[in-house]
Amino acid sequence: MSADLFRTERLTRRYHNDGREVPALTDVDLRIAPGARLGIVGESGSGKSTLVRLLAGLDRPTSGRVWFEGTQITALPERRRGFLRASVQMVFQDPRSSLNPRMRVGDIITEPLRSRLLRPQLDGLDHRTRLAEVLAAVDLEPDAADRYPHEFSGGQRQRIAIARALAPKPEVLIADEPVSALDVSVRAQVLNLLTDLVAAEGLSLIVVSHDLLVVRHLCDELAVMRAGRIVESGPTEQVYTHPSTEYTAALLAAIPRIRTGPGEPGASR
Amino acid sequence: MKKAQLIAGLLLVGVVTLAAVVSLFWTPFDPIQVVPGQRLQPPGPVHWLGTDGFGIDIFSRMLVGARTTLLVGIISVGLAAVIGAPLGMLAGQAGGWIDDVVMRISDVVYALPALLLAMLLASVFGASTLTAMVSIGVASIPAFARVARAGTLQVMAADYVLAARASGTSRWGIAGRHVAPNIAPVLGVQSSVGFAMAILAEAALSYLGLATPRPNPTWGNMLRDAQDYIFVAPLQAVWPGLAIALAVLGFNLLGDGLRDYLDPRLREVA
Amino acid sequence: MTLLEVCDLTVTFGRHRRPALDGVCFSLDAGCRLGVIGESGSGKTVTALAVMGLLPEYARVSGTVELAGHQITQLSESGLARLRGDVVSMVFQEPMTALDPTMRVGRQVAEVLRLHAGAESGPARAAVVRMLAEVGLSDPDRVADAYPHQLSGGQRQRVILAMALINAPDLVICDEPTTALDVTVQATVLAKLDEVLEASGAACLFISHDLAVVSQVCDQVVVMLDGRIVETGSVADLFANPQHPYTKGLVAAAQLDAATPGQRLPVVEDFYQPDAGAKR
Amino acid sequence: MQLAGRILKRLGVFVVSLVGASVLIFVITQALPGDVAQTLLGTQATPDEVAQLRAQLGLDRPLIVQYLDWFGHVLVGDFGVSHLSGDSVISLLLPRLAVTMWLVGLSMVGSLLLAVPAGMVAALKRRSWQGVLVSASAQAGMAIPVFWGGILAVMVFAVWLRWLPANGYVPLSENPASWARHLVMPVVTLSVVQAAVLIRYVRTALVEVLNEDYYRTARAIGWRPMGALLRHGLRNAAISLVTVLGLQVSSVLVGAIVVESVFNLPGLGSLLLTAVAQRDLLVVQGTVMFLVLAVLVISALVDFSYVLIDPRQRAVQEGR
Repeated sequence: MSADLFRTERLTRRYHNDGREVPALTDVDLRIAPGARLGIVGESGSGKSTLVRLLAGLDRPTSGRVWFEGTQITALPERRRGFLRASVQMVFQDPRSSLNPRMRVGDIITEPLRSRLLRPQLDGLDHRTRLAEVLAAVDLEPDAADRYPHEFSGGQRQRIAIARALAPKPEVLIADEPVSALDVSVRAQVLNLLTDLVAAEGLSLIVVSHDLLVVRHLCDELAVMRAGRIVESGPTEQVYTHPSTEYTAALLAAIPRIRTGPGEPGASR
Repeated sequence: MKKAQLIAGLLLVGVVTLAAVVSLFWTPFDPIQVVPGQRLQPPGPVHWLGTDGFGIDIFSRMLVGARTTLLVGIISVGLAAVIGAPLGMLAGQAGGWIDDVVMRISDVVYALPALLLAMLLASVFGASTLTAMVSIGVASIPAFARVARAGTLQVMAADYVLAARASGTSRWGIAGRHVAPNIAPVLGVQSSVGFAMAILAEAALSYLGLATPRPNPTWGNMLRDAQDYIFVAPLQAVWPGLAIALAVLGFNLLGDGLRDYLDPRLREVA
Repeated sequence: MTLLEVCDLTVTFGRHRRPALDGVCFSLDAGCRLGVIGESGSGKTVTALAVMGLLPEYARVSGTVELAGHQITQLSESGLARLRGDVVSMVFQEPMTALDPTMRVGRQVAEVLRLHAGAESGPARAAVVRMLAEVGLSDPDRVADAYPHQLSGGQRQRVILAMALINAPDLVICDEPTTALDVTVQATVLAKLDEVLEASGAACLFISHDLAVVSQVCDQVVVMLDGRIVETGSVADLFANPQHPYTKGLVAAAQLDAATPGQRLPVVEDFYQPDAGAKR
Repeated sequence: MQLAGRILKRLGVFVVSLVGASVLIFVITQALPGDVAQTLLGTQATPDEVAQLRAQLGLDRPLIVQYLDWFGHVLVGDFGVSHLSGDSVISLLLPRLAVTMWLVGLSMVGSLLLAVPAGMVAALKRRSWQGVLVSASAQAGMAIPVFWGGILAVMVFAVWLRWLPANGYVPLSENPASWARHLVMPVVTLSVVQAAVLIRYVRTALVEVLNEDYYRTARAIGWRPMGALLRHGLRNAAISLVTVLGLQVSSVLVGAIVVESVFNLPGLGSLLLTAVAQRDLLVVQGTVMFLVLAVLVISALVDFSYVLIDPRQRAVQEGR
């Protein structure tokens, strides 16, 4: 019906907490074009993670609808979501929690390939070949497959998580705070890896982050969220240099920058 | 230190198991036949631990008692694990009303301790090894269900389950690949600790005459008999109690040792 | 005048482990602010705990820590307790968990006064409310009567700041004080920290993985790597002109906004190769 | 408002548990294979006598009617009638209740008085010999069956030292000193064994507190370890301990029944054991129902004390 990759209509999600309703996402209308690199920025509680979980079909909205490549996925039962699962893959914030400590790295990465739901979409992808391919793609040694996650450093674990996401040859990669649990030096490596992969594999990319600079580096489009709503969106550089809302301007102003010149401590404020 | 616990636990459990196995083939004397001329012999070269008020060799009865102890433990813990663990996993993975129903049933059973269940069963059917096993087993179900549920909830909250779902892994795949392997260690620990509790419960029940009846020996009913002679032959009341305590200690130590040994994340830190 | 002098400080946890701190030396003058930069496992937090005398009892410590004339590593537990909260105080990373959830916030702040000055409850309350106002809490009376769970992260961090400052200590140690906060809240808390430190004249040991935050708060910086200090300097010099290859890499990798979006970011390995085999 | 909801929910759990437990008890005694009338009369009874008793007890009615009739009576405090003596269960219960209540109550208090300080030592000194000693003692105590503990106590204090009576009971109103002398051993035995179990929970809860940021904050403002633990640790540890105590109620009760048997105390335990021995099914059924009701009420009350300890349960929660 349209050429959109994702489209949402009045997407709303409320959680129940101790008998009280907590709105996490309210009336979000969003269009994402194929091949887009979209960054979603917001502070804690802005609803950014809720939004991408709804896009990935990992949660069901309270009301509103989501289309993926023209198919409405909101009402679809799990057994008919195979195409979505094969096409949309996620990378999470903390690789310590996103890798099962009791599975070998090889089994973790090939888990998507073993899913009965995905098999029809993957027409006979050979597990071992694909495992070798994706390990190479994220710069890990082939013998990593036989080891357990705790034998790897934080940056390497995030590479394993990225390899898992790549395994079923997805069209879309959704990364939820992919570098905020990592050290500064590792952060740059993982950002470089993501940039390279997105270009090499021709992926669409959706990045959720509290850090505007991370999103600016990875994405060409930007959506700023606050309290469950999108308050501003547009091309990254435009939003970054000429924010149209006060909130975005405040967000930008609050980013700490390295003070290299002389001056009193705190003078930059 | 932790490894020492594991080894000590294995040793104690091994000794009890050995005693039970040996008793199947050999005991120094007949553990049941009353010998009127041999009443209340002190420990010595013939009767290592002496004889009881019926003239029966106490060591022989201790060996056979180990068998009953293990049998009741295995059956009741097995029953509790086979029913409780899947229920707990179901509750944890399904959530919602299924969780509520399972946990309420578990609360109900929890309110009825093994002793009271055993009293009810014993007054209907008469006390036997079977009523003891059933009541201990049923009363232990909630513990397994709770442990399995808590573990399942923890696993289900982890991002790797979300990642698995995002990869199209089915409920069964998540249960089999993610939940089961991750809660297996806690269930192993619970089995060991539950075994210790079962031994204590069996001992209490047979002490009160609510489990295996005379003349078949159990450590609990031996203590009941020994109490009648406490002013004459106090040592009689020491051996079976010591056996119970060491068996319970063994299974508790084994459980604690397992807890640390089975967790790869803890091993990494150590 | 030197307030804090750390000399050849080495700390080891467990017999067979690499030292968490290995021959660390630095000094801090009264009223000055020293930033400690490093990545996870570099020994920043262990340094802070060593200065507080709060290292776990199984830690093996050698070297000296002299704070306002006291030998911290030699002091008894009660001697240390007298200094903590009075001469030296600390602001922690996690405002959500650093306050006792079962006690009203005002009483927790008052406790700091009472532990050291033996203040009466009436004047203590007034001092607490004044301090809460000073750290920028707009409704100090209400906040004093609130439980921690009734406050936001930023409010809690201000309460902790109030606890750290109410006895006018000589040294405030801040361990990643804003890492858990949103950027906009971080900016206001940092500004307030700057202001109250300025007003009280206290020195500050500021520990952070965030180079930008450190550069804004501190005058001097030390860079830590694997339990050692690799470079020391003034904020202006060190960030503009890093000398040690690791520092160069760190400064380059940290400046996301300096890179062109989509282009390759500089990584630490471009400048500095850690020993083979070490986990990075 | 939120608090009211919480209390209502807990009451709901209480009601559901009560109904569930009563069904379970009823099913075991009356619906399982085996005939109540046959059981009560024994194997010598003629089929006629059995049929007559069945009619008299109303056993020929549908099960659901029987259950509702029985549970309805339980709700108004009628726990049934002994078939053998004709006395109502409640009249058999009440005179013996005091003994069991003293035993349970004093042992609960005793075990807490032992376990809390011991648990504090075990937690604070967990890396030195004092803590290891406490933990090892607790481990050993947990392995000792309560009745064997009682027997050993009798051996030492009654047989060997002759300080205390080996068994029996004197009501408090008759002779307070003698009452106390008869209760010392049972109470101490039960307290020690229960404390061994509790120490582990106290230790675990306190070690958790020791790792909390607010404990570190307390140390950083100048509390010494013990002071910080007393001031900020106990209250927080109590939140998780309350749950444990609620669950411990039934285990103390079970322990009390066993201990009564060891020391020949005329409490509910001896009533139950006599009834079981005589196959007086209705007395067993009624007494067990009464005990389950008591356990459920006490656990619910213990649960409510959460609210007193944890301010987060009282006020409206923010965030999350």
